[in-house]
Order: sequence, then structure tokens, then C-alpha cells
Amino acid sequence: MRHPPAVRFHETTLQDLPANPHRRRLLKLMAASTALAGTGCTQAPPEKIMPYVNMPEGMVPGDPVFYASTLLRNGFGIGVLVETESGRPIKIEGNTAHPASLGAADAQTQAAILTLWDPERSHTIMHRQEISTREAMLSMLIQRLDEESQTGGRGLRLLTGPVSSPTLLSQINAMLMRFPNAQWHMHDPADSDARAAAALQVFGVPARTLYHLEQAAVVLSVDADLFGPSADGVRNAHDFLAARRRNPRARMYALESSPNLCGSLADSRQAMSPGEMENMLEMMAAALSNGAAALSNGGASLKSSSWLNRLYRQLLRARGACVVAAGHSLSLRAHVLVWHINTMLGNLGKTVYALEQYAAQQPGKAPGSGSQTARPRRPASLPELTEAMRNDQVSTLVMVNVNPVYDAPGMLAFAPALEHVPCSIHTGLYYDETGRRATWHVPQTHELESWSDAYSHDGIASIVQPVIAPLYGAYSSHELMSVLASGQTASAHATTRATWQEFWQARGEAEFEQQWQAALSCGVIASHDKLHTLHPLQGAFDALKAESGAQPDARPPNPPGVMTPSAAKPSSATIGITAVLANDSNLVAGEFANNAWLQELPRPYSKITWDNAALISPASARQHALCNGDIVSLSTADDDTGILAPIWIMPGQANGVITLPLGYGRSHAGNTAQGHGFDVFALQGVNGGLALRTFSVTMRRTGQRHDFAVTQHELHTQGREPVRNVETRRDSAPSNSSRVSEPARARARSGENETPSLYPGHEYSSYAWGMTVDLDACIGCNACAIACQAENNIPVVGPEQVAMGREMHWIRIDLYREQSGNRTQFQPMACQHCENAPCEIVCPVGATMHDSEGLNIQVYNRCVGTRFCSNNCPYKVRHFNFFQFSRNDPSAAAHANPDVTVRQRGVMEKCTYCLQRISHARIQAQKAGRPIRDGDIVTACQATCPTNAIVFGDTNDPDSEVSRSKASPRNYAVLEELNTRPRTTYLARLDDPAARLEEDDD
Amino acid sequence: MAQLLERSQVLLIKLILLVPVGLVLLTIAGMVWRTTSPVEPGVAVPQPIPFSHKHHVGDDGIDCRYCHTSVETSASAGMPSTGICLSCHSQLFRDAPALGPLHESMRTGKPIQWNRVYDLPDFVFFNHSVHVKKGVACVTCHGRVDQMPILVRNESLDMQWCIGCHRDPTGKVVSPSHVTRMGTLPALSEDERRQLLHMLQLENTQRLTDCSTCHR
Amino acid sequence: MKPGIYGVMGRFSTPDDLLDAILAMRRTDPHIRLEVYTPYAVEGLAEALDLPPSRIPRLTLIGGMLGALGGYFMQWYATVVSFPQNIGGRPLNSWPMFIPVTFEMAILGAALAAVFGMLFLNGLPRLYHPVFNTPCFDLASRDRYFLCIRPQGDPTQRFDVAYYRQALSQLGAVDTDEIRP
Amino acid sequence: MTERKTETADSPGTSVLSAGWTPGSVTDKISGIVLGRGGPWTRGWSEHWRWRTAILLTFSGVLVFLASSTWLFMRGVGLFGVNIPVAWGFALGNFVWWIGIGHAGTFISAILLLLRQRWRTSINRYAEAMTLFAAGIAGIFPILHLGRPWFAYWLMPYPNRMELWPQWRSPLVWDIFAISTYLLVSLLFWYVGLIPDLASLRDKARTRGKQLAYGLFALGWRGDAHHWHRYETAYLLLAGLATPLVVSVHTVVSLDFSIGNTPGYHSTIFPPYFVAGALFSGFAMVITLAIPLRHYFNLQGFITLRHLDLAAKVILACSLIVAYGYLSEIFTAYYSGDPYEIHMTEDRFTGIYAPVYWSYIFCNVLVPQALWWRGVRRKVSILLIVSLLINIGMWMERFLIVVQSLHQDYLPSSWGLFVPSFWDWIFLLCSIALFVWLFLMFIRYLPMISMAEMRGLVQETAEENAS
Repeated sequence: MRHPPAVRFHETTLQDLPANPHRRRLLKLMAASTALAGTGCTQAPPEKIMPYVNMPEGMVPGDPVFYASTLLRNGFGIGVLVETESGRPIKIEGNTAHPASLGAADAQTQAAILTLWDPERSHTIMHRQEISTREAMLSMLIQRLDEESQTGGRGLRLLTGPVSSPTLLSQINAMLMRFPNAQWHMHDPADSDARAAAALQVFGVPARTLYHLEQAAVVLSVDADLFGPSADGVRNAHDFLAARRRNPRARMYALESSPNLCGSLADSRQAMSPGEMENMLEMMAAALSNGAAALSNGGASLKSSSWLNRLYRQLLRARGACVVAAGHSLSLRAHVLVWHINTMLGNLGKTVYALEQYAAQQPGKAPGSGSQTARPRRPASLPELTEAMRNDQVSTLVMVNVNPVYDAPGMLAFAPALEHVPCSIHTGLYYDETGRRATWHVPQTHELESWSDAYSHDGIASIVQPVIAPLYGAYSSHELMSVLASGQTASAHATTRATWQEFWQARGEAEFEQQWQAALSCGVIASHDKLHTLHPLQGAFDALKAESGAQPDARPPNPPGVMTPSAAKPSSATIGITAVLANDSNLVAGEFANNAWLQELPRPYSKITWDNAALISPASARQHALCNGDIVSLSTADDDTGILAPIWIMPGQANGVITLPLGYGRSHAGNTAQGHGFDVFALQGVNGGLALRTFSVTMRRTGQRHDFAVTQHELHTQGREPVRNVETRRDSAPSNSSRVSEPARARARSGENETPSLYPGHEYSSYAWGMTVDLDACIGCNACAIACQAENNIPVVGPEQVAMGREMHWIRIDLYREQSGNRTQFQPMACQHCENAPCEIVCPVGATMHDSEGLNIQVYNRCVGTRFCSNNCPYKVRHFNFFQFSRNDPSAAAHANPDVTVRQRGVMEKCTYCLQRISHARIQAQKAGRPIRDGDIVTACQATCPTNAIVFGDTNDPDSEVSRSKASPRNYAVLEELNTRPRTTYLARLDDPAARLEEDDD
Repeated sequence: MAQLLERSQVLLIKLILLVPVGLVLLTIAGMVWRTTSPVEPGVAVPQPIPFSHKHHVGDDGIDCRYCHTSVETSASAGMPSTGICLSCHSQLFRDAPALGPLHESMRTGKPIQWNRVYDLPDFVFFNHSVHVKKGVACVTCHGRVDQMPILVRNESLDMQWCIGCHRDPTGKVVSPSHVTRMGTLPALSEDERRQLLHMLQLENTQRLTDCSTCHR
Repeated sequence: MKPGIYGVMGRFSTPDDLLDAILAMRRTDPHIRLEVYTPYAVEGLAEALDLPPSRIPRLTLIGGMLGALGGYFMQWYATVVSFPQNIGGRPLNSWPMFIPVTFEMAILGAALAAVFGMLFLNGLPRLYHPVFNTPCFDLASRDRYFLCIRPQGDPTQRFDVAYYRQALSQLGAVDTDEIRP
Repeated sequence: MTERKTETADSPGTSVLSAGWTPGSVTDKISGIVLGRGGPWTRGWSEHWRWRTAILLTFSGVLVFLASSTWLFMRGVGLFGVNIPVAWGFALGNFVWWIGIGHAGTFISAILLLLRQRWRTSINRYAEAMTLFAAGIAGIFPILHLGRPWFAYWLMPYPNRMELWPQWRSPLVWDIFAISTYLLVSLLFWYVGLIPDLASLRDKARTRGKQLAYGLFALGWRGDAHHWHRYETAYLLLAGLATPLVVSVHTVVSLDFSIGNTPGYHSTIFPPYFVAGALFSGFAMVITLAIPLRHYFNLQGFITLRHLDLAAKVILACSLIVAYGYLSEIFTAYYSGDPYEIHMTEDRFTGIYAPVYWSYIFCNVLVPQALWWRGVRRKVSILLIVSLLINIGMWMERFLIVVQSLHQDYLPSSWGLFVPSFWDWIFLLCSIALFVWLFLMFIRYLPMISMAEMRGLVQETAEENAS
């Protein structure tokens, strides 16, 4: 983020926001390409200057203004600062004040800006595929509601996604008061019904889990994607790394059916099928309840039971300071077991919290404050709704910002059921699958276009503040809900304000306006409520013992890994295998499907772009003679039509498990989303009213093939040392440096002492910018890549070009993996800004050279495109515009960063250390007549990194954070033997031998 | 054997050969003319309102910063909003037909569309505030606007011209207090100049000639 | 001299006859002005006419040196004086990197000097020339060898055409003519 | 006007010129081809259909070349198969290959002249033409493969409004200077050699148009003894200058690679080994052209088996040097112990591009060994096949150096693959068409053998036989 002076509070009312992006910048940007396209000596086309009619107060033309707002992820709030340039939102940064962000933001949050400007968003109200009007829709709705009120709303159903917004909840509540027989249903394709059901079973109320990883000494992830694209992913990453940096160093163990971000961070990981995990949990629970010091030898049946025993002892040793986290692939029973184990280990209320959901019909009671008063009726499930629809009990269905036609379990057959509903209203960002099937579709506003509010995953409220008027004439869901709740329309602004007025009055707190303004300017609403965890109901876990031994419903029929003889023969037509549905690391469950940045972002482990793939383990692949790109058909017992999915072999995947990422195979979600990947929801089954995440399928080879667009083909270091490990010493002393063992230190040191050179070195008298990347902290979440893309106008090239090796990401996250696949290491790789830059001497026109502060500059308007520099770059971090990649249509121009040149076809580009931010800081400093202070410059990647793995600053200043970090004995330069003298160096990964669970330690 | 050509024909051929030579010279001349930047001195860009800097600056003596509000704080000098114009013109010359577009804009809320006079290519990032702060006077680039009834650009704005000052600011910068002053400033002595450069921290021009100073 | 006489031309069919004729002529009158036209560079012709050593080598040397100096200066000026830049941490005047261009420029200068020097000294191009009036002179570019006797410089001395024609035919000229401009 | 000798049959002797020629008959024979007496274009259809189809095919190739270049400039260099890491592909390979072919001409004319090799006389003219065309075509490719070709002139130093200069440390700038110098000097060398022949054509031409055309370019040459004297000096000097030049040009081209730090590029053996490779492919091309020429224009009398034999020997020698280059690359890779070099070498042996590697080893090292046998050197048909194989082999070598070195360099994470696109092939084939077309035009309108020098040669041999 740029710095506090620029962060300014504005309460914006939709009127005084420019209805469409400020033309001047727009023209400038569109002129950019034309001007560049000219032969250098022609003039840019004549331009207009359009000053404001009335300059908004506090606005300085050409200077960015930051607004604090909130984005929603699975209903929960993530605080952000939105950078606006002359009224146009162009970049999103994390909000340091917000608990779900702490200044960082993940890839999805960064990419939200692209969705906001997406020209393919829904523009108009549709009625049965016909364009209609707001008036028509409202009159129809009001009339319907009158009819419904006859029966007290017996036929009226509301379907929403997960909700934390107190305003929305109170609106829902009001609606349910008005129509006592109406029903509210909730559907979250990204969540696991088993998890929710387990929480309900254990605590008696809908609850969600909150981890306090910074308190944890040992974290056991049971297929949990703790750092994934969820509402708490960023915070978890931040907290765990805080615990990692503490001494003694926190340990992480991961059991994974398919590699997720926990795995690369884990001190030790095991690939396991969900079934095996459940067995393991059974054993642990049993052992714990018997107070046994080791797992019962029932574990013998499980592979690596000795490993499990060591793990168990680690947990015992860390009673009350450990975390057992359960993932979506687990069954209801397994989730209950995990709650049981956490309870027995005394983690509840210390490292693991259970927070109540939907308690906030009046914000006075923050969720988790555990108040029992006037709780709204809890949302019913989607299967119940579908059942009712099929039985023609539903006459009016309102679907707010959900897309069940696409993401309801295929077994529910939601779409056909929808035909039974005479009047269905859908609101959403896109005219999507559901929008087309519903009788009415209403375009919905983006979070950055309308007023609302939300709670963070840990119960801190914040306001959703619009930063631009609805671009495509959309409507806030609050406006629709107010009709349902009260019969009249009310603006989202009014309703939200009302909610909070009531809130502060209820608390008897002073002066609404200043509270409200404070809330808007800092982006969170201060909450004094202490966090309380729910406690398990009496005998919540008795059920376990009763049915212990019974097969949990999600258990695959045949023990995973072991195939029936018939299936074992590669020739055989059908193969039984366990399917695990996983949230996609980029598109989650499909809500980001039309976001080109996320589509082109390589998956952390497979490096696949623009596609989802059916992941299987190398062993299974060998067993069934499958290779990458082979298309198989998958079908379940209930549905033998099945789906077609291309195979990708994933080392570190559990044998006998095929992982199917969600979110692809969209039929109506815009041109970016369509035509990529396969739809997994079609395969999803339902059992006991719960949508299954894990179930057994039969796999058939089809003989067809599919080509993936992959960005990294070689995952082994080939005996080279791009990434380094140093071992911590057993007697762990406080600081990083002293924890490094001597030989390791020597090895890492070699990175520091300068290799000799024939030429006299250059003097960098003023500043010397440099960067370090801590490999011990990098979790490979890709946030930096998207932040960079948003900040530097990096174009998207499409799957064909990616397949040809022409992707443009300035910072790529390299992945290196041991043959076993059990140990992996991510390495962010951008321009290293070598002092002896090999790229520079070979450029025939001097388009790349050093500046006096040691930056390796790329001057686009001088580049003729010989590509010699890329050939000569040992790190291959330069990217070339082989075609005219950067779009200059209005919407693209509108959110482009005006401080960065939009590159033309035929020029080379690369990381600039965010030169525009350096210049900005320098100019500010020069105007203030002071030197640039450490921390004045924060690069886009550094700003968004959840774990602060990236440090940037002036290496001439011995006290700067970067100098201190470069002083660490872990500091080394990649390919230092080439004597390129990179300004970007890496901190070797720390490796704690004691934590590996390899031998019985102490 | 006969001569290939008679004397007269030889002459003719020589003349003919002159033509390509002439063409070459012409093309070179053409390229030179093409590459010297197209400055049209005195050619005025038509504006929706015939705004006269001469009148406002020269006669009324209004300071540049009154209208170009952000020149000291931001990259762009800032064009006056309709509101700023009206701060005077709600009283003065209210009915002057020339001001029609102004009142029109206030009524409709549509901005006045001025035509650019100074336009840099989009790969050049110029920042007004820092130049002003470093004592680059308005006149240095914009000329004697106080004598321009209609604004005219007299500087080429090409790289040569920019880099001229960047390589050696000596004598081209004034004390920040004089930045907006029109007309010729009192000539400075050698060590006055030196002191000025020191005050503005411009002794070391290394940074000023880095490509990264203007290109990103 | 009698206006309108260019000289007397004799045509020989072998180079040997030509050489003998030249030697004989120069024996009789050391100051005689001879011009010789042959289809190729005949061995020993230069000696027979004893032509002065040509100045072309010197021109070439000068051209080469100018090229080299110009080439290096251009690079030095561009990198050290005009726009000094830090390129890959190399010194401004990294002379080893400047050698190739300097070398190429030297060769270019030398070659141009050699060719254009040669043309200039030969007075070429010259499209009209009296000797082309000689009958059968087209054979001068095929397989015949021509010897032309030019009148002396001072006009007082008379140029006896008949005498020279006879002399040439005696020396084995297949044919002799009187050439007018 | 004068008696004409009828040519004698090809004598299988060892002379560089079959017996029985006089300066007159030589002149008539060679000029005849150009002036429309004895040229295939003057005979009946049955004779000249080959000629016409050749012209037709190659010219359409030229048109395609122009069209696809236009398309390339419109769409962008992405039409080629290049990517990151393999940012250079066919274009650069073709460039090096053509420039290599463009070396034999100057080598023959210059070095063999200095070495007083008489056998150069009857082949230097068309070899020089070949050089010009090849070098010219080579010059096109670097421009075609630029990202913004319309700014190609930025590589040249000229005063400009940006006060910017080329970056003199870049081998590409050296290239510009080396190649343009080479083109210019070769052109001068070739033209100076042509002047007396143009005079002969002027004098033999019977139509006014031809007389004028040749006459103007002959600059009024009249064979004056003084002129011959200076002419010989200048020509010798040019030869002296061209000799180091020809070596320097391919050295500079090789520096394009060896300046770079990429394993497979960064190698000190490159300059000598590139120059040898250049002569190798160049002489192969000389033979490839000589054999059909002498066959279709009955020049067995001038381009005798002796010529082919000697050229073949040069090829053999070059092939040995090139083989040494290959070996020393492998040796240095392993001797250095540099893991990157070693990986690169092993990838050559066994990697995805290994087939290319082994087939050029076959073409460039094994096949030429056949030339140890005199019989092979004098068997026209086999010689033709060998020379063609060598041309292909050398192209594959250039391709491999450019592409294979890049596709797997330092960081495994950035390893990639180059797959030639449709356009890569188009440009390669069309450049060959362009070359052949230019060459056909040359033999149609200019004497493919130096008449003046032949006349001298005839005289010398005559005197030798006399004595």
C-alpha cells in the first residue's frame, strides 16, 4: 500500500462517484498503445483534458486515494484498502487493521479488481431470457409476495450463500417474521456439509472453527487446507509463520490425500486416503480416551504406524498447545472425532475455537459472544429445498448470489426441480447457469459497488464500502431483501447505516456519525467482546463409541490403494477408486471462474493453468497405465453417465485417491470461464442430506487425450542448488542465526563473500535497492504473482500461449520436489537485479541498463525485441510480448495502473522492483527534503505476502530491514557461481531434524 | 567500332544520374525534418472557451497555483474545475457569450473539454510537483504565458530538450520562491548558482540522467 | 600539333608482337607517347612501358587508418562522453568490447579507398573516349592487342601519321588506323 | 568477324582448363551464354522447360517470402515457434547458416588469389555471386526476428533526438558492422572483377539496349595498360583485405553465442570452429551449384574434375576441423566439470534433440570421410549427394546450437521446449527459393566465369605448353 497520507477517509454516496471511469486517464491509456505503435517520431493523437465540475474534497488529480472496504469470501469479510485513481478502483491491498488481512491479501482478493471491471458481468434484468426492467421485476415481486402472504409464505423460499452480514441477517430475520411459514435455505459449495453437520452434532448450534495457530506448538493438518483460498487462509498463514519464527519453532505435520499448501511447510507429511485418516483418528481418539501413551496396535494395519506413534507422542507432549485441523474430504464421523481429539487434548478455547454462526441478527451480539436470545431460524439445507421444489411446495424461490444449477450436487438434480417453481428470482454477478434457468435474473452489485457489512471469520465487523457507482447498473442484494423484509425498497446505504445506528445505540455508544466515519476510515468496527468458544454438548461424543467400528458413510468400499484383481489389470475396462472433491486453489468452487488472472495463475503443485485435472498418484498411474493428459470417464453407482476428466499425475498424492478440483466446466459464466476443464459437481452425490466430498467412483479409460497448459515442466533440482536447506541445531537457541548448524552456516555463507571480478565494481553511493525472500516462510500461495499482475499491468495471454511457454508473470513461483514427492519447496523467482547483469551487455540498443541505485531497468520504448537479454538471463525471468498481449479496451484501460507503461507488442518486460513505487517514495522524500526512510517503499509482492517472506529496502543502510535480513547466515544468492551478483537473495529454508518424526527422538 | 554514346548523350546520362543522388539527399533531408519534433510556434490549439493567460496572468496577475491547484503536490498540475472558474465568473462577465460553455458545464454537470497543448508520450512519467520543488520555473517549459492571449507551446518536449536540463541544471533553476514568477529573473552570480544547486540538492546529476527517472 | 589527331593505332594479334613493338618503338624514341589496350593484364607489359608504381597502396593504408580511428572514437564518444551508462557493471570505456567494430571500420575504410582510388586514378567512369573510334576496337576486350602512338606535347613538332603507320605495320601490326577524336 | 573455335570434349586430365582454348573462344563461349547464344533459354521447349520451371518455382517462392514477411510484421514475431526460454529459433539458425554459406565465395576469390591458386579462376565469379546472395539473405533474418522490426535502424549509430547510441558491447551491434562491411566489400570485390567482363559484353552485345546496359556499368573500360596496372594492384589489395574480413565476420557471428553465458553458447572454441563450419558449408554449396552448372551449360571444359577434386579436398579438411570442434566441445564440457555444461552435452546425446545431433554428426563428420578416396572426389553424382548432405548437416548444427543450448539452461524450473511453427518452415524454404532465384538471374544476365581472367589463364597455359 502507498502510505498513510494517501489513505484518506471518504464516505462516498453513489451520486458523487463518477458514473463511468474518469475519461482523461482512460484516453491516456488508450492513447498509450497508439502512441507506442507510432514510429517513434509521430505525435500521439490529440487528447482532451476534462477537469472535474466540482473537485471532490480531498481529491488530488494524479494522486491515488485509498478507501477502506471489505470483500466477502464464503460470506465472511476480508478487510481491504482499494486504491482509486481519479475515481477508478485500480488495485486492492490488504488492510492492516482487519483481522482477516493484517495488511496481506490472497490471490483471490487481489484479483477481485478484475472481476469488478469484468465487461462480461450481467448488465440487465432478464425475464425468461428477455431483457426486462426494474419496475416490472419489482411490481411482479411485490404482487407475488402479497399472494404468498395469504399462506404466511408457505411457498416462499429464500436461498442464500453463507451469510455473516448483520444487515442481511436482520433482513432475513425480518422476512421470516413477515412470512412465518417461509423457509430460508443456505448453500455453500465451497464448504463441507459433513463439517457443518459435525459441528451441529457436537455443539448443538451451527458453528465454525477458528484456529489460533500463533499459540500452537504442533499443528496436525488432517487433509485441511489451512492456508487455502478461504476467509481465514491469510490469517492462518500469518499466525502459523509467527509460531514458526518463535522459538521453539512450531511444528507442522500434514496428512494429505492430495498435496496442499500445508504439505510444503510441514516438517513431515504423509499421503493418506480419507479412509486411512479416519482410521488414524479413531485410533488416536481411542488412545486418548484410554490415556494410552501410544496408539493401540490396531495401527499395525495402517502403513507407517510407527510414524503415527511418534506423531501421537508429539501431540501428547503439546497438550493444550496443539491443533488438529480437519479438512473438507473427511466424513461427518471423522469431523466429530477431530472435535473429540481437540477437546481431549485441551485445545478448545486455547488454539481451537468453535464460534456460533448466524447469531448476529442484531450486531449487538457478535457471533461467538454465545448469547441465546432470539436466534433466527437456522437455514435449512439445499437438499431439503430441492425435495420441496420437486414436490411442488415452492411457488416463489429467491436465490441471492448463488448458482445452484451449476454447483448443487448432481445427484440432487436441482435444475429439473427448478422447472417446478412457477416464479424463481436469481441475483448474481453473472447471468450464469442459474440466472438462465430462473424466471427472473437480477444483476447484483460487486462488493466494491454497494454498501453492506460483514463479520470476519473471527467475528470482527467491518463495513463494505463502495468505491465506484455500479458499473453495469446492478442492484445490491439488500435492496431486493428489503422488499422481501418490508415490502418497500430501501437503499443499501440506508439499511446498512440503520443496522449500525441500532448497534451503537444498543451499546449506548456516543455520536453515531463519528463512530460510522471511524469505522469507514479504519475499515473495522472496534469490538470489545471477548472471544468465547462453544463447548461440546453433554455426551456429544458418546455416539462415537456407540457406533465405533461401524463403517462411516464416506469410507470407500475397497481399502484404498489396494485394487480388486480385476481392476489391477491395466487392460481391464473399469477401475474402482476413491474420488475426493477439492476446492480449486484458484477458482475455489467456481465463483472466480471468469477471472482471467486466476485462470492463468499456475496451480501451486501441478503448475496447470486454465484447466482442472483429475489428480492421481504415480503408483496408481503406473498400475492403470495412465499418463498425463489421458482422459478417463468417472461415474458413480448412482449415476453411470459420469464425467470425462483428463488425468494429471501428482507425486505426493495418496494411492487409490483421485482428487477432482471444483469450479470448472462452466456452461454460462463468460468467455473466460467457458470451455475449460470439467464439471465435478455433476458427479457429486448426497448421503443423509449431506453433499459428499469423498466417495468411490469407477474410472474407465477413454483413449482420448487432453493437452494441459503448464508453466513448469521440470520439478527436480537436477543436483543443482536453486533452493537450499540449513539444519537447525538440536539445542535451539533464540535467534535464527545461532540456530543454524555450523556446516550449514558455512554453506550458506558462501553466498555472501564476493566472487572476484576482472572489472572494477560500480559505486552505488545513494541507495542500493535489494530484496530477500525467506524460503522458510514462503507457502507458495501465489498471492504475490497476482499482486504483481495487478500492480504492473501484466497482460493475460491465454492457454495456447501459455502452452507455448509465453506466460507473462513477472514473479513466478518455482516448485522443486524430491523424487518421493514428500518434500517440496516453493521459490518465488523474479528479476534478480544482478549488479553484473548479463542481460545488459548483450542488448544492442541499450534498452536495459543499470540506474544509479542499482536497479536493472527495462526501457520499453527503447526495446526493439531481439530477445538476446532473455537468452542471456540465467534465471529466465524476462518475459516477451510475442503478440499484442495487453488489451486496451475501455474496461482493461480503466483498471490499468496509470503509473506503469502499458507494453506494446514486441518488447521485453520484467520485474522492476515496483519502480513506480520507488519513484513515488523518492519524489515524496525529495519534496520533504529528507532521505527515503526504510519502509517507505513496499513492493506489491511484499505488501500482499501473508507471511512477510519478502523484504525490500536499501542495502546501503545497515539498519534497514533488508540489510538485517541479508546479514542472516541463511542468506544466499541463486547461481552465485556465475558472479552476476544478484540484488535479490534468498534465505535458506530451515529444516528441523528433530521434527521429522524419522527416529524416536528423546 | 562506334562510340557507345556521343558526347551529348554522355552529358545527358550524367544529368540523369544526378536525379537519384538528388532523391537520396531529399529523403535524408525529409527524415531530418521528420525527426526534428513538430513544434508549431504560434499555432494555437482551438479551445471551447478562448481562455487568455495574458489577461488572467499578465493583466490580473493571478498566481498560477490559483487554478493549477495540484502543481505543488501532484504529478499533474491540475486543470481548474468549473467551480474554480466560477469563483470569479459567477460575478464577472456573467453574460459574456464566450463563457457560455462554463455555465453550461455547471448546469449540466458535464466537464468542459479542453484540448491538450502540452502532451508527453505515455511512456514518459513527468511529475510537476518535484520539478516545482526543485526550482524549475513555470516559464522554463511553458514560456511567457502572461504574454499569450492563446496558449501556445514553444518547446519541443523531446528527450534532447528534457535531458539538456537534467544533465546540467546550473542556471536553469531558480529559487523555489520564484518558481511561478513570469518575466526574467535577476541574473545570479556563479556562487549564488552553486549555493542554489546545493540547496536544491542538484549537484549530483547522476540520478537525473538515469533512464528510470522518467521511464517506467 | 595538328588539331583533330588523337593518335595512330596499330592492332596486334599476339601479346608477344605487341611487347616487341613497344620495345622497338621506345628504342627508336625514348620520349614517345604510347598507349596500350589489351583484353587482359598481359605479363610484362608494365615493365615494357615501365609504368611508375601506383599510389593505391598508400591510399588504402590511409583509408584503413581513418576507418579504425573513426570507429573507435565513435564508440568512445558514445559511451564515455555523450551518454555514460552503467551497462552490466562494465567500465564505460570497455575497450576489449570495442575492438570488433573498430576492426570492421578499418577494413571498410581501406576497401573503399582502394576501389574508389583505383577508379579515380584511372579517370573512370569515362563513357566517351576517342579510342573507341578505332575500327574493330571491340576486339580489345576479346583477343586483340592495340598500340596507340600519341602526338607529342608541343605543337611545333609535327606528327607524321604516315611514318608511324608504316612503322607499326613493319613491327607486325595486323592493321593500322589514324584515330580522330 | 573472327574465326570461332568449336569447344573440345571434357578432358579427364588434371588441368584446370581443358586444352584447345584461345582467348577468343573462351570469351565467345562465356559471353555467349549471357548474350543468348548457347544459353538454355534460347533453345526449344524440350531443352529449356527445366529452366523455366526453375524460374517459376523459385520466383513464386520469392513472392511467398514477401507475403509472409508482411504478415509477420502485421501479426508479430509470435508467429515463430520461439518462446521463453528458447527466445531464438529458426531465424537465427538460418542466419548463421546462410552467412556461413556466404563465406566460400570470398575465401575462393581472395585467399586462393593470394595463394596464387590458378584453379580459382573459373569458379570465383559465381562463388562470389553466391556469397553476395547468401550474405544478403542472412542479413534479412535478424530483422525478421525482431520484436519491433520497424525500429531496426536503432542498431545503427546516427544523431537522434534521444541522444542515444547503440550499445557497443552487444555482439549484435558488432554483427551489424561486420555483415554490412562484409556485404559492401564483397560487392566491391565482385563488381571490380566484373568491370572488364562488362566491357567485353558491351563490345559483343549486338542490341542497343544490352550495349547500353553493360556499357554503362563497364564505366567505359578500355583495357588501357595503365588501368590494368592499377586495377591489378587494387584487386590484390582487396583480396588482402577480404581475407581477414572473411575470418572476422564469422568470428563475430560466433561471438553472438560465445559472449552469452548459456551453456552450449559460452565456449572459446566457437570462432575457429564457426569459421571452419562456414567454409565447410560454403564449399559444399559451391559444389552443389557447380555440378548442375557445368552440366547444363557444357562448362566441363572450364569447371573440370580437377576443380571438383580440389574443392572436395577443402571440404574434407574443413570437416576434420569441424569434427575437432565437436570433440573439443565435449571434452571441455567434461573437463571443466561444470554441471551445466555436462548436462547440456548429455542432453545433446540423449535429449529430445538428440536425433538432430546424431544426424548432423553423420552428415558432417562421417559422410565427408568418403572424400579420402580419389574415385569419390571425381564421381560427380556422389559428390553432389555428399555436398547436399553437408549443407543439411550444417543447418542442423546451427539449429541445434541455437535451440538445444537454450532449452535447458541453469534453472530447471525454466526449462522449456522449442517446436518449429508452420511459419518457421515457410521462411526457411522461401529463403532458399530466394537464393536460387537470385542465382538464376545472375547466370542469366552476367558472365558466371571471369572472361578476362580466363583469357589470361589461356595465355599462361599456352605458354606453359609451348615451353
